[in-house]
Amino acid sequence: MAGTFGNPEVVQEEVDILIIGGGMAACGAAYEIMPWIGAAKEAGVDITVKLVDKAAMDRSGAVAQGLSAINTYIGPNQDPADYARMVSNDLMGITRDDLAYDLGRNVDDSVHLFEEWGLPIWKTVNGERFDGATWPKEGGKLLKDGGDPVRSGKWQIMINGESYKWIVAEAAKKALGSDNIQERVFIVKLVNDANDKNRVAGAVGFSTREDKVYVYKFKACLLVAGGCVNIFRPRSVGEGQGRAWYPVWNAGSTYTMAAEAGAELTMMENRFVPARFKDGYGPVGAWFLLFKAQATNAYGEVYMTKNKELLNDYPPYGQAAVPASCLRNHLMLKEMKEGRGPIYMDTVTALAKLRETLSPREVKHLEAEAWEDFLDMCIGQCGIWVGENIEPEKKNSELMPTEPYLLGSHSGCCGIWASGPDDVGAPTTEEHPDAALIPAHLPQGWNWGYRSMTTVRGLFTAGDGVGASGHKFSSGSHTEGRMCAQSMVKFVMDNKDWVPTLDTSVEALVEEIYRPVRTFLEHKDYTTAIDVNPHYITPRMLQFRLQKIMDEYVAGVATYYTTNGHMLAVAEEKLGMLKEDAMKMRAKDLHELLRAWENYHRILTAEAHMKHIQFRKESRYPGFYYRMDYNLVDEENWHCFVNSVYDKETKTWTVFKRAHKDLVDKSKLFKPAAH
Amino acid sequence: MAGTFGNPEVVQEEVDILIIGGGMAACGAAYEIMPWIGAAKEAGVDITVKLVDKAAMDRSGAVAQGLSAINTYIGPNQDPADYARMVSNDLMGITRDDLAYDLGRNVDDSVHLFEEWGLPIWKTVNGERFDGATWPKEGGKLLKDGGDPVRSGKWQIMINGESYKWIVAEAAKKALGSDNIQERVFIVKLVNDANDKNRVAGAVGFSTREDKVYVYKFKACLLVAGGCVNIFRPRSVGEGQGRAWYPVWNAGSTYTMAAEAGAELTMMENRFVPARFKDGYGPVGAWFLLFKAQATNAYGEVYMTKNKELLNDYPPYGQAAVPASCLRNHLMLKEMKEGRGPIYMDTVTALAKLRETLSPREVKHLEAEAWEDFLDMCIGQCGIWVGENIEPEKKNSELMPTEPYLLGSHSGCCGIWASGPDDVGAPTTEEHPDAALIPAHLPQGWNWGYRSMTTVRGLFTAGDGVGASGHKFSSGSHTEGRMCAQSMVKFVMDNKDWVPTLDTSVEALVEEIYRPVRTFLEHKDYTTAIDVNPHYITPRMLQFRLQKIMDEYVAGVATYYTTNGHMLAVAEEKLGMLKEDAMKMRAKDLHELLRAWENYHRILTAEAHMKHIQFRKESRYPGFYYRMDYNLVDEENWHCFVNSVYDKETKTWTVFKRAHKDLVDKSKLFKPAAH
Amino acid sequence: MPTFVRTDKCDGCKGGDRTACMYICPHNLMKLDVDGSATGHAMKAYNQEPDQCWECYSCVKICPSNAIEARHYADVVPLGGSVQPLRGQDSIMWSIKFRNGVMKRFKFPIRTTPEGSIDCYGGKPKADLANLGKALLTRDVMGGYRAGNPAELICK
Amino acid sequence: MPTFVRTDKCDGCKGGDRTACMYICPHNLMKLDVDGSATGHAMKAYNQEPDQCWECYSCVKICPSNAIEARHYADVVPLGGSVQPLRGQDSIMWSIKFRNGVMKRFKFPIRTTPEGSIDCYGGKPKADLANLGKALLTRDVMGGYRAGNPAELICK
Ligand SMILES: Cc1cc2c(cc1C)N(S(=O)(=O)O)[C@@H]1C(=O)NC(=O)N=C1N2C[C@H](O)[C@H](O)[C@H](O)COP(=O)(O)OP(=O)(O)OC[C@H]1O[C@@H](n2cnc3c(N)ncnc32)[C@H](O)[C@@H]1O
Ligand SMILES: Cc1cc2c(cc1C)N(S(=O)(=O)O)[C@@H]1C(=O)NC(=O)N=C1N2C[C@H](O)[C@H](O)[C@H](O)COP(=O)(O)OP(=O)(O)OC[C@H]1O[C@@H](n2cnc3c(N)ncnc32)[C@H](O)[C@@H]1O
Ligand SMILES: Nc1ncnc2c1ncn2[C@@H]1O[C@H](COP(=O)(O)O)[C@@H](O)[C@H]1O
Ligand SMILES: Nc1ncnc2c1ncn2[C@@H]1O[C@H](COP(=O)(O)O)[C@@H](O)[C@H]1O
Ligand SMILES: Nc1ncnc2c1ncn2[C@@H]1O[C@H](COP(=O)(O)O)[C@@H](O)[C@H]1O
Ligand code: SF4
Ligand code: SF4
Ligand code: SF4
Ligand code: SF4
Ligand code: NA
Repeated sequence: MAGTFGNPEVVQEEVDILIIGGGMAACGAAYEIMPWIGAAKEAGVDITVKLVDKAAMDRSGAVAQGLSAINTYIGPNQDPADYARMVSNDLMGITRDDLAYDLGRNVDDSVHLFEEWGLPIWKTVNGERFDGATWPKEGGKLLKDGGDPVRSGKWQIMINGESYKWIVAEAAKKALGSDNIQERVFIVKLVNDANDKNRVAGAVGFSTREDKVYVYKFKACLLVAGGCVNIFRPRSVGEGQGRAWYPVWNAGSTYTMAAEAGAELTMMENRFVPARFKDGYGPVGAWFLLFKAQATNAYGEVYMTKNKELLNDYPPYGQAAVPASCLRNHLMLKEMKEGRGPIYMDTVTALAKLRETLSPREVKHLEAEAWEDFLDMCIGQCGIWVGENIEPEKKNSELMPTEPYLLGSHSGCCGIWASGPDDVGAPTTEEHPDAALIPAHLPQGWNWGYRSMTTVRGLFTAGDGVGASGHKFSSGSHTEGRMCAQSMVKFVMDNKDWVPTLDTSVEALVEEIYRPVRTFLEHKDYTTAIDVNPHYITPRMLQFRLQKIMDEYVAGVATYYTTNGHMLAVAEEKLGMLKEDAMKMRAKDLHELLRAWENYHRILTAEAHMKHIQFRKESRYPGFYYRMDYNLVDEENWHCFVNSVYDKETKTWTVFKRAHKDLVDKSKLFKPAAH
Repeated sequence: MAGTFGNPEVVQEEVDILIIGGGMAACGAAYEIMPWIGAAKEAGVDITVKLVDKAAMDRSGAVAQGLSAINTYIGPNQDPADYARMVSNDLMGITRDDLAYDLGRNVDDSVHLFEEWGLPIWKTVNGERFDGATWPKEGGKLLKDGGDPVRSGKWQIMINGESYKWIVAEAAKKALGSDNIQERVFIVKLVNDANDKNRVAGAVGFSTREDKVYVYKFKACLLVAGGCVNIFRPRSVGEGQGRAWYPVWNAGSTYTMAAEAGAELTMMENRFVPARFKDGYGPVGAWFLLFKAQATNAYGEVYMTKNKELLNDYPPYGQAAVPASCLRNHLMLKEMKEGRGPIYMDTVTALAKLRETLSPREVKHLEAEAWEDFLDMCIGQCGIWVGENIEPEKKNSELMPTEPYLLGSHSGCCGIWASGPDDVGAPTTEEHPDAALIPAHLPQGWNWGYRSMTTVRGLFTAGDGVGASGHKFSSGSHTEGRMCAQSMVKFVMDNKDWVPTLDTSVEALVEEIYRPVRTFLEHKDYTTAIDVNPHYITPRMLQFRLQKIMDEYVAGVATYYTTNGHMLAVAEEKLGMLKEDAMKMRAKDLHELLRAWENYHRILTAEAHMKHIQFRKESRYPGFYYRMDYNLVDEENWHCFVNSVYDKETKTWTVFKRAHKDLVDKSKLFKPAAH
Repeated sequence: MPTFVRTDKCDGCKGGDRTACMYICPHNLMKLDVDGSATGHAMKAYNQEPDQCWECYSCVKICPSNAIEARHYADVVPLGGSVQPLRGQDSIMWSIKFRNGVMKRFKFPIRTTPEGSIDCYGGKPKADLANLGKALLTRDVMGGYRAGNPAELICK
Repeated sequence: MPTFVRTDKCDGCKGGDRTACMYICPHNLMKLDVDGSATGHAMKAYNQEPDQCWECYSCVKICPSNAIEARHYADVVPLGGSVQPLRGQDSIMWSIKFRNGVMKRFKFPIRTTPEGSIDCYGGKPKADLANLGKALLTRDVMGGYRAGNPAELICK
């Protein structure tokens, strides 16, 4: 029976493997793990597993709304090395080829499963395109049987993806069984092992529906709680602030919990600032790649052409056939800053042109396709269209770079430093001038035994959790989760007699998690209005404060993404006080307790972002952010990873360099630099 | 007895003169009018007067919190012409010398009254400064007797102004008598005369405390409801959004009601973007002028020195001894845009230097003076200081240009086109190439019979209401109110047999004013949560929408104050829809009815601002806003007033030029332009 | 574009102990007002934090009474439009109304197999511990492995 | 920095029909919760719209029970400081506490005459209609008129 609001019931559970999150990566892990657990059982090792999701798996995570494309599908005609090159190129050269390559050779398998499970994937049959329910009647084939997907870009294939997550979750839930799934529990923190501080032994969270605290002990844990949204002030600040591009509910839990457990983070300076349809955050990929639309300034000038000389400032990256996402923003921002906005997606011209070249049947579908792109994954954008009377064939829509997002699976690469495959030539030692500054307890090289394990023993990650890769998207995240499933089973079998011991008492953990509740109950009657009280701060105001600091000092939209060392120093001081004040958050109910801890996770993730930007004395991602005191891409000094570890006792960061190395040849990407 | 929420009582009242507002100008009018009404009575003309304020006069308007300086005091050693020149210079040459000059010769009289009434004014006695309660013991004198005020700048004198408004209101209330004062009534609109559409006959409003609608009929009306705050997104968007620089409760009522009544507006493109202490909006005047502090970029460079070459871009204005406020911002913004922020007020150096030069007694007071500057008028800034552990002698504070404000009495000059004095050489005809585009019913020249009357018969204004002047501040606004008092008595005597007839039925007026209430009552049960309902919009969301439009398209902080014709066209379309949607505002109680109508006033004022910026094809106020498509001060084509009238039937604006003319010689302001 | 619940349509999921909308919302926004103390509408649901609504429509699509709609976020979008789905077993129908009254309707497939029909491991190989960590379970049967040209790997 | 009302200090202005804080707030924010339905604290006042508070302290200064304080706006300012006045007849006392515990106190004059003592027209001339519109009533007795050098006027 559940406790009371002031006095929660404490549920303690011991499993071998805990999966935190129920998104694409978690579903991949859940699907893949059961047969291996079965095999282990046959070999005499009983392995228990539990999946904990803050929401309901059917619609949790980034894919809740659906998607209109699978962005990572290699197909039989491209090489994993091509994929690794693309990832590297889009992320300005600093990615882990081992991770990308490994993903590239495995990802299609998940896509084939999705299709088997019922995900409708568009096909081209006899040169004409058909939606995912129609091609069977036209003689199309499954992907695994050589069917021809509708490519929007080199890597992306179109789907009817409204129920994407529902389908993927069905497989995961069926595989795991409902007894092994706990929804509506928010995990607040990992607990290190009492006997090995570089190892995880447990995790603690609370139910958002009942007065219960959950304390899990385990041997291995998959931390796949998504990326981080809403640490920067969004452009809409009233009711519309819930409309973020990436899922508003992913709050940096992955990065914060990993950091507090001692895991090494990587590339936390990276961010993604997607150019999106203004206000609704509608995706642009299909418009650019499938509908071949162009983006222009207010005067109809195509900024990618007009400003292409700017690319020469960033050799060799500017010379890539497809300039990196940040550089595309860079060229757009020039127009905005110099007062030639608004920026428009020229939907009118694009659709008119397509009408000329498509078959009559295809033309019939064209309008629906344009709408479906949004209805499948960003319904809010249709809300803008209907409210502003925008029919895309008649009126162009504005584009806008958004506030920054932190993620590792989409077009960004912040995250956790994870062990990679050992068969692709990755370095196994650290050799560079600053190698001595890497804390000694951390591994050397890029693989240390268990694929996808972090630098903390027993802690694994995937999807948005894995840093220094990116461009995995939904399919790749699923695949990474599957790879983790196997590693974790292996790890558990290798450690079958090991017993986890929490380094903190259960009482102390419960006390900590329910602190916002106790603060509220203790002080609420001090003032007549519960939202204004000198003894506490509401999670909502705390979030606004975080967003304001990040926006104004850490290169948010307020400054056109610019910052400098002085601004970062101010941010550091303000974030420090905010972290202190976070201890005074109140929770007037379980829902607010959820918001409180989400925001705590946001703060620490934001701090990591700030510390990394402070450390990297260059502007690696022009268009995503600019350090105006080092406004260049400095290949000589900064062609390297920036990694960090957090000390939860002293609450401080140690930031350091790791050497970068190419495992596939990148020169193929670049044309020679213009004069 | 009051009605019910759905069915308000209607109170109808006829007076000769209605004063709308209870701020500095209204208090000046209230004080000045009674003796003249007394004289009229002796001459056989009974004149009744009523003052209506949305708040309580003791603390209503911009001076509610107090002030630490009176910014307009001429004194015996300066000439009204010097004052008119300063006003012109700070507003980039386009002001009405007749209005400024007239104010300059009269304003000190109000200041002398304030001192008589009990306002403590600092004095210098034997070279040492004393606060307003101490100098009598030191042998100081009243200003009127030749006392020597403490000048912070050429025009500003220091006061202990916590109770400034309380004192000025006491005099006004005593003069008028409480029967002639109605507090907590918000006036929504003026009503034109049925027989003369260019004349006002009434006004209508509602009580914010009882279910009552007030319908006033009158012969003359003084519309002095202050400036306009919160049409642009403020930099803080949570709880802190109430912290605006100018009073958050002045909502453009003056401009909107005048425009809807048909009055000609002037210079609505002008705005004030004060540089202020960041986040708290603390005033900078005393710091710059009294404490002689300097503002620097993050690297300690004084931007006024470093960037002074930029002033050469704006001849002759850039060559003034004291560059205009907007140009000071312009030099600051360069540093911010190029990534050398934060900007700091170097309080540490300033206070240290002062310690060296002041007498020991003065040093003792120095710290208190610094704090009093804020405590008297901007307590919120002290809130920042205590929260961030800032002691100004130990730590510098950030400065920041704010979101734009619309006002006519402070360092801005938007407002209503008002009749000036006829003895200072003002033009009486219109002679310029575009004179034919001025709507024919409007007067020629700058004076048309009654001082301070607008172009609508019977409608007078003062303070923030009067456009094309500025730098009147508290004292000048009071003085302008006093001038109006006399003009209105004159007007009423000249029209003593005229009977006002409203052009709209009382029923229709009541229906309109209570529309948000009826909308709420009709639809509130359609959904389970009263704030989200497809049948209405909350005033709060409407305000956010307005602020977003203005911020993003009409040169708010989001774009570093830049716009262009394309962005303005988008704004025009969006504001048009917003105006339509304003008809669907809901009011769930009288408090929200207040917010509803305030926001309606904001929208129309914002629209006027946008239309004027659209019309003026230059960037007259670099640092306040930039039209990037006409990024210059174009003396040849735009050294003129931009005026407009609104047609409440068609809901459209007619914008046109009026010629500018110097009545005092401005060349004295400028040094010769550097090459 | 937060969601709203129509009082005339919501039946509180017939008093079940968890409602469909509460079950599904990824951001924990939908709440049943059991006693009416929060909204005045007992045993009906409401969005408890509209300004955190992602407009993902999960609740809209799942409500058995079609009681949930969205009013596009009022601080951004002009009033009067609506975008309303009806999600079936294999397809979804969208009714789209513009502010100016223009209407559009679209229907899209959402799934090619019956809901609940996924057979996770049917026809798949049994896991063999000898392969643990070497290959994804289904790569052979699903044909998803792309071996890659070894020559592309610099250090191998 | 919205204001808050301390439950232990507010006495609802002793049940008078208008409270001091409601009377004074220029933005209509302070409200008496007569029956406790809004706050749970009957016959005590509260700030009904904290995010519209200008922090003008009008209510703080007027409250006869010193029941109103301000908590600097939490979305901007770190917690822990306070700025609290005590306004008397002729002066105001400020107690200032920093987040780090530093304390300061200041006292400033606010008025040189007793409250309510203003004699508007005592010693002032009677208005003479012949001068109507020509000069402010008190300019001679208060000495505030600055005639100006006629040579400065270009057209005169
Ligand atoms: C939001 C979004 C995402 C995408 C796109 C558009 C939009 C609008 N686009 S397009 O832009 O290109 O249009 C893509 C597209 O079309 N195609 C594609 O393949 N991928 C796209 N993505 C990216 C993928 O969705 C993304 O890469 C993967 O989903 C990442 O997977 P993963 O790393 O597993 O994260 P998740 O969000 O799916 O799941 C997170 C889970 O964690 C839970 N959770 C979070 N915190 C928790 C806590 N503290 N305790 C317990 N549970 C806790 C969540 O509930 C969830 O289950
Ligand atoms: C807010 C503010 C203002 C100033 C300053 C700092 C700050 C932080 N500074 S520093 O920056 O330089 O520091 C100044 C300073 O130190 N010295 C100075 O002399 N003046 C300063 N001002 C300027 C003066 O205050 C200003 O010029 C005058 O007050 C203008 O007088 P007036 O035009 O009367 O406006 P008002 O705000 O006082 O009064 C408006 C009245 O209208 C009422 N009202 C509004 N709408 C109404 C409606 N619809 N119906 C009924 N009543 C309705 C209001 O309640 C009020 O009574
Ligand atoms: N202009 C573009 N050029 C090349 N790739 C793009 C472009 N826009 C989007 N993409 C890619 O298309 C996919 C979906 O894009 P988006 O909708 O922007 O998330 C991602 O893989 C993007 O990197
Ligand atoms: N590939 C790299 N990986 C990591 N750090 C690097 C790399 N290249 C240069 N650095 C760092 O850049 C700085 C200058 O290095 P160098 O120019 O090689 O002397 C040193 O701090 C190096 O550690
Ligand atoms: N740097 C400055 N130089 C000249 N005048 C100033 C300066 N700063 C403020 N002022 C004037 O001082 C008065 C009060 O300033 P503020 O506090 O900015 O409103 C106004 O008259 C301003 O125009
Ligand atoms: S799912 Fe629909 S019917 Fe059920 S409680 Fe929610 S709104 Fe009501
Ligand atoms: S639309 Fe999505 S985020 Fe909004 S209430 Fe419904 S399920 Fe929750
Ligand atoms: S003025 Fe003070 S005592 Fe009176 S109601 Fe307000 S808070 Fe309470
Ligand atoms: S501080 Fe001023 S604005 Fe805020 S509640 Fe008090 S009187 Fe009203
Ligand atoms: Na896309």
